[in-house]
Amino acid sequence: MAGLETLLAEYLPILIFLGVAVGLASIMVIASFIVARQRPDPEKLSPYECGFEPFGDARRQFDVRFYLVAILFIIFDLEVAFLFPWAVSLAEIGTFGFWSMMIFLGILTIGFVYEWKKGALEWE
Amino acid sequence: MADFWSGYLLPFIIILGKILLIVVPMLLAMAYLTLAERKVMGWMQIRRGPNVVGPFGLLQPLADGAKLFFKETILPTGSDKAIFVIAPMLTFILALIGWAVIPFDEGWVLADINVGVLYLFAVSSLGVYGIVMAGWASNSRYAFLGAMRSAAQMVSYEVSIGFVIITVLLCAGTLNLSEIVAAQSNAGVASLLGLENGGILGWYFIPLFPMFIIFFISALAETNRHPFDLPEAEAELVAGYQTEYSSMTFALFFLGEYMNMILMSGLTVILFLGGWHSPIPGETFVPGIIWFALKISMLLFVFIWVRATLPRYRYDQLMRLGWKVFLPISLAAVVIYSGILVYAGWLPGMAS
Amino acid sequence: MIHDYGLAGPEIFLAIASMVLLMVGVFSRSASAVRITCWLAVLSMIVALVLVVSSPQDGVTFAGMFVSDAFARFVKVLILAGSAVSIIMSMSFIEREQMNRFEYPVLITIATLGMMMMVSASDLISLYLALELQSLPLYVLAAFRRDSVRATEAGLKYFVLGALSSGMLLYGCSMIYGFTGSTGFEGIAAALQGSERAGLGLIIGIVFLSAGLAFKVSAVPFHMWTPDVYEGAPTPVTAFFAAAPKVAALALFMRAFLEPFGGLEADWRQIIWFISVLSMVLGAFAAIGQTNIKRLMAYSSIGHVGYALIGLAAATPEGVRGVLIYVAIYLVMNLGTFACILAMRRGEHMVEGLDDLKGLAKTHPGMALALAVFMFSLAGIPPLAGFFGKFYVFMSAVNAGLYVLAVIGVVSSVVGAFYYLRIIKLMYFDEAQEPLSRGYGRDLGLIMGVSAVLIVAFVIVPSWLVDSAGAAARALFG
Amino acid sequence: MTDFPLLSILTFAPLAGAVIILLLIRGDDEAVKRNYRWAALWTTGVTFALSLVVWFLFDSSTHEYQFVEESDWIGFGITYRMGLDGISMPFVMLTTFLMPLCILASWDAIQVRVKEYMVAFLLMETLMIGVFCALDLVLFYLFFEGGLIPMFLIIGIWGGGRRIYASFKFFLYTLLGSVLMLLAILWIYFQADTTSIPELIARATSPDTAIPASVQTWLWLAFFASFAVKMPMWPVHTWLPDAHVEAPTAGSVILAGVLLKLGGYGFLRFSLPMFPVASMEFAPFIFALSVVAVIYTSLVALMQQDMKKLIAYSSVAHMGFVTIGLFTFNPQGIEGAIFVMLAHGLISGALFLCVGVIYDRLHTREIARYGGLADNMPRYAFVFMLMTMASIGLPGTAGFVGEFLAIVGAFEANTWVAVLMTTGVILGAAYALWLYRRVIFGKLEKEDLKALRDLSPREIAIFAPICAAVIWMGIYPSVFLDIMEPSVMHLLDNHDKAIAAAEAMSAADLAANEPGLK
Amino acid sequence: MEIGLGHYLTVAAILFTLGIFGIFLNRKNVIIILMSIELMLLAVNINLVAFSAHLGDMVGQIFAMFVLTVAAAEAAIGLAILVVYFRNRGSIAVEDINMMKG
Repeated sequence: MAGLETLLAEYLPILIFLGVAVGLASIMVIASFIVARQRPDPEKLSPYECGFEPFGDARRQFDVRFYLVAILFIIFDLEVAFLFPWAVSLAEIGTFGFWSMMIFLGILTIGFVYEWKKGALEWE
Repeated sequence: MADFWSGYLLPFIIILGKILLIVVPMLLAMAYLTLAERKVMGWMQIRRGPNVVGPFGLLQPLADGAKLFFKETILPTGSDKAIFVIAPMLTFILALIGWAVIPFDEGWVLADINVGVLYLFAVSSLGVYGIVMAGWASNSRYAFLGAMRSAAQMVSYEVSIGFVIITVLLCAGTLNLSEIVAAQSNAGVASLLGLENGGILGWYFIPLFPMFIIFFISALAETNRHPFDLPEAEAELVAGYQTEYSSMTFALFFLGEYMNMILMSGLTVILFLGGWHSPIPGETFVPGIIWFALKISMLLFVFIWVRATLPRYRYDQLMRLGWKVFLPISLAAVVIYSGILVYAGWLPGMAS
Repeated sequence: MIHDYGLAGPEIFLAIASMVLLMVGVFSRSASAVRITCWLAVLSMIVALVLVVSSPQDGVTFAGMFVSDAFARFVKVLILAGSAVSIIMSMSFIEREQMNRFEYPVLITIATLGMMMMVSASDLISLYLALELQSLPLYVLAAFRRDSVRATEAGLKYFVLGALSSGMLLYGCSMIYGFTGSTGFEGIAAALQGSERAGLGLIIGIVFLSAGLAFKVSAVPFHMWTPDVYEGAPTPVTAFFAAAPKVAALALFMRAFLEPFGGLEADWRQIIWFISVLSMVLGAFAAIGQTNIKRLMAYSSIGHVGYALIGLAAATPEGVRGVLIYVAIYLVMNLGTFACILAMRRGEHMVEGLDDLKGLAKTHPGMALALAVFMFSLAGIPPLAGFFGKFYVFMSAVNAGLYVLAVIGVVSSVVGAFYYLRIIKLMYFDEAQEPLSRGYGRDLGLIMGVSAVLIVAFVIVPSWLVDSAGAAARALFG
Repeated sequence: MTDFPLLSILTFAPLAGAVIILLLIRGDDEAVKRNYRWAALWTTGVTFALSLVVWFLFDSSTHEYQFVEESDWIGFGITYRMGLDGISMPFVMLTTFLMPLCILASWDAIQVRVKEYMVAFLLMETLMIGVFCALDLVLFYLFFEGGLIPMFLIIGIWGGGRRIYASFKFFLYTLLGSVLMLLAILWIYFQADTTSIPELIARATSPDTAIPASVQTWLWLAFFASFAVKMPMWPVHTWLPDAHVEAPTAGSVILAGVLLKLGGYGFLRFSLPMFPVASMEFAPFIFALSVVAVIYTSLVALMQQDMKKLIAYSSVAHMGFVTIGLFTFNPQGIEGAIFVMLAHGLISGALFLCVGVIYDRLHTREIARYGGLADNMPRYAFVFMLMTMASIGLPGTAGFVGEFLAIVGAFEANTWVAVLMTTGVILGAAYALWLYRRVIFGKLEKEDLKALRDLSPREIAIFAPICAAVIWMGIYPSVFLDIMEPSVMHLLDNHDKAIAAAEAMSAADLAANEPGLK
Repeated sequence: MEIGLGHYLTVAAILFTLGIFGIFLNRKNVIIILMSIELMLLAVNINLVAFSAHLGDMVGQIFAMFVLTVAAAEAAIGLAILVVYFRNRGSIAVEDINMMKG
């Protein structure tokens, strides 16, 4: 597993950076929380409702199109994930690789056209 | 003991030092970006902008920061407290750690990993979590809807960004950001002219101009900036997912947003504008980092300029632009560019 | 590297056809778009069938991931025929029951494509991808009736358990890959060359692989989804589930065990033996108390999978031949039975209670006769075709020395006969309180009739099926 | 041996009739129903005529299979093979003889779903003839099991009050028995690579090809499971009274007349010649079961209130004679057993028809409801008497010959068995005469009985041939015995050879296993 | 401490077991089941990648890529079905999925 070890070593700075960032963010929040005066009261803590009394849980059903967008994003993002290695190694895989990916993209495009025609991309 | 010192502690301290070298200037830059924004917009709208605190208002950012710092942190009733606090921290952290792989000059990079592009792509995708978590945890209608919208918007443009990056990768043939920048010394027009150090002629924004435009516009949308700042549209959704935030938690969102702006600008510079390379062919006198900073500043200026001039998009227009315009165009571009590169034999590393 | 993609011609054709269908459906503005896509789907399956039959060419392509041999072709013919008939059967139903969306035939076509890939998969990767290509449309089909709680619940259950089984299968695949160093069936077989017993890691892999596959074929103890999904899903979808996917999954099961692990049968035979016995027994006993005919058919299918697995437990060419004959006959019986179930209507509504069949012999003599033929055949009574299915698997079991398995099999088939007889009893011995509505489409009538004739007439010329199944089976043992 | 597929035509003629009825005649009114009946009657009549042709062409001087047909079927050594010998020939005749009578007997009794009824009966006939003609194990099994389907429907649709229970019991009992036989058949197939019955029988006689004795035991038991249920032997006989009682009259006739014989035929065709060693070993076991059957079921028959049930139990008792006769391994016993089967086929069939006659008129089978029928139904009383006497085994009737031969055979094999059998005969006389007395004699007191009409011409047409046959068989049995003689002798011959071979084999085993003795 | 193949396999096995237990012991929410399934697939991917590195063979990593892709498609479909179900039933609690029994 030596290969894996050195590979991970490259990411060490990122890990430390992450630690620094987390520390920084926490310090900022906690310090402010300690330093600033905290005087909560129920009115202050109630959710903002343009002056109305808040009623019920705000996490209700939402438009299914948000969900559709999320799904579409997953699909296309994955496609992009496939494209990354393809793009950098296209020189080695040549026309065969090119056409393989074109078929893949073609299938995806058909799916995309389907979505488009079904109105999944329409808002309002 | 010596082993421990030279094997573990010393490298650790060195890395820590490097990180501070990045973080501190970055926070400063960010702070003055807010000031710059207000100033520039003031000039554009023929007013003065902040000019009271310190000379020319130079201390204004500090005053703003201090104000936010000493404000009360409000945790709304019915909210999911832990997530409510974690959300802005996440946004801030993600905006910060993206810098770990950005090359400021040749060799000036904290972690020169070979999949830098992928790393940045992943980090910017994660940004959605912060927003969704904030909207969810607030337990407020405005925050929730704002978060949904903003998340949808971000992911929509994320896809086009992905495709645009692919076209750059096709030209560069690597996922390492330093190598992408290095490749731009003699790519594109420069390589046609046979220049070894082609300056501006070697940058990718010339051959990939449409992609460059799409990338920049998508970057605006990705960072929820004008004219795509729908999620925060005051008239419609109060302040979007930030509605319930105050004090430092709000500040972290704020910091994150501006940091993201800088990060996206940096990425644009790296991918399209030749990173640390000088625009003048053959020029090597000015240090790369200066060029890099200049280019970023220029892009940030455009960010602000756009904010000052353009009207806001409607949400449906925004989504349509992302899915029905940018996505098909960038997808087609991937096909066309890769086809040209393959059949013309211009791929990097291709024996031609 | 030689790429002889012609070997995958039928699959490629079907893939293109499914995409064309999708486009036709989504761009079509005419009111009969659904009917048109349905018929186009049937047509493309027939073309694919012709392609399968007309290119009897053996070989491996896609870097060893795809194999075309007599076994694959035999099963593909069954799958394509089963899917095409399923679509024809469902057309009038989906128009009547608010399922009139052109995605229906498209999803079936894609699932069929997945099944064909499954049959030809000769690598763990292609196995997994094909399996998912088949499963994902099936999940959607189960929940195709969006406004029905039961259908969506069926879809949800099917999905959750199906995904679980995929996970287990994958875990098995990863272990097998790790301990043999290859994902290709040939590579695995080569790695295991000469070893009599498998190591622990490999055993774990095989166990998980078999668990995942057992899920897909709905064998006990991984059968829990079957009754609920069969009951909840719209009836034509259930008909489809019961036909082609089962055939494909069983074929995959056989190839995945016999090709790479042919030499280790001592290790996995126990597993199959166990699964088979449990399926037969549970299928026989659990069906007795059912009141819903779709649910009953689910338990029936569990039992039948148990019988089919006997042939796999034998791990001989005779065993595989037995399974192939079994699934071929089972396919016809099932399609016929579901054609009858689809014809059960009272007024405007579908009914699916067993009691609704009461007195059917008086009101619908033709349908009752056909259903009686299917039931006797499912029970395995000679001279109907169902008997021959059992005959050949039991033959292989006896030949392989699996006497206990064979005895348990025949005894549970007697128990199973009881509930098939119950249906005949309801139709013929009982009086109808409220008869079913008369009349069903000519398509359903035709399917019932043709299936019944096939089942009855099989005894006259069984050898063509037996011979081709035998040839197909030998392909697995190369 | 000709190329003309006479047996196939004979076998599938009723099926053709059934298909014609199913497809060509439609409708439900009276005229159409009459058409169904006539079509069925014609079909069975033609079949009977065909069987007569077969009988005349049959060469009774040889034990060889005749009219043999062979053609490819499933492959792998399983072929479509038909043929007749002296043992199966009489059974085919019995079947074709009884069928037209059954159709006639159902003429008025069946008013609902006439079409299905006739189709079921014709299907049944095909399957029964097929069983007797099949010379291939798989083919045999096919016909053997296939018979379950029409019989299940006949009992279930047109049966009496508890028909559903009876039909299920009948079906599942018999199925359970036969599936074990199926496994045995498969085992044989793999050992011998053929399922040809003549071939297998021939192999049993040679030590090289015979099935080892230890395996024979298992195979014999598997076949026994099937035949014993079908026969039925005590204690697995319980389905029979239910099935008989609930079946429509003609169904009972077929059950008692032909289906029960399948078990005996199976023993004769498979158990004895193919597993001779096991058969020898199990003979005492069979004797024990049969003796219990004879005595116990006779006693049970004495207790019955229901006429059909009484006759049903008597059938079980008679089948006890058959099994004893079969396992005596001497010509008298075996020929007697066959003769009992044939005679019982006619007699019990006729008795069920007798019950049917009065059941059709009064719709009850309770013995106590009747009495004194001799007064207003003299012709009926005569027929009933003849059949009762034949059932008891009165000399001059068919019943006597078979039972006598069987007892003689049993004496040769085991005196005690024969003695106990004789007890059974006495008990049989008791219940049969008692039944007759209570139904026919006595005073005609009940009002509704007085209104009963005597036999109609149709009913006379049914009974006349049976009466004639019963008397013919009783007076001149050699016609039938001659037919079966060569085949039975051949069977016994083979049996002796096989036993000798087995002894040689076990001796060789012994020698091989104990080399130290040398 | 050297981290070897066995450790990776152990981690994967633990995750996989957690996933299975998550599915069967969870009585609250279907979403948790979906997450458990993802956890199982994650375990598989760890296995595949660890084996791939151990064997020096790229196939395992390619397999992992495919698994990722299919997992996404699976999740998409699963969530879609869940959404449809929620609209009909108004609940995604596990104990409410009980229309059919037997």
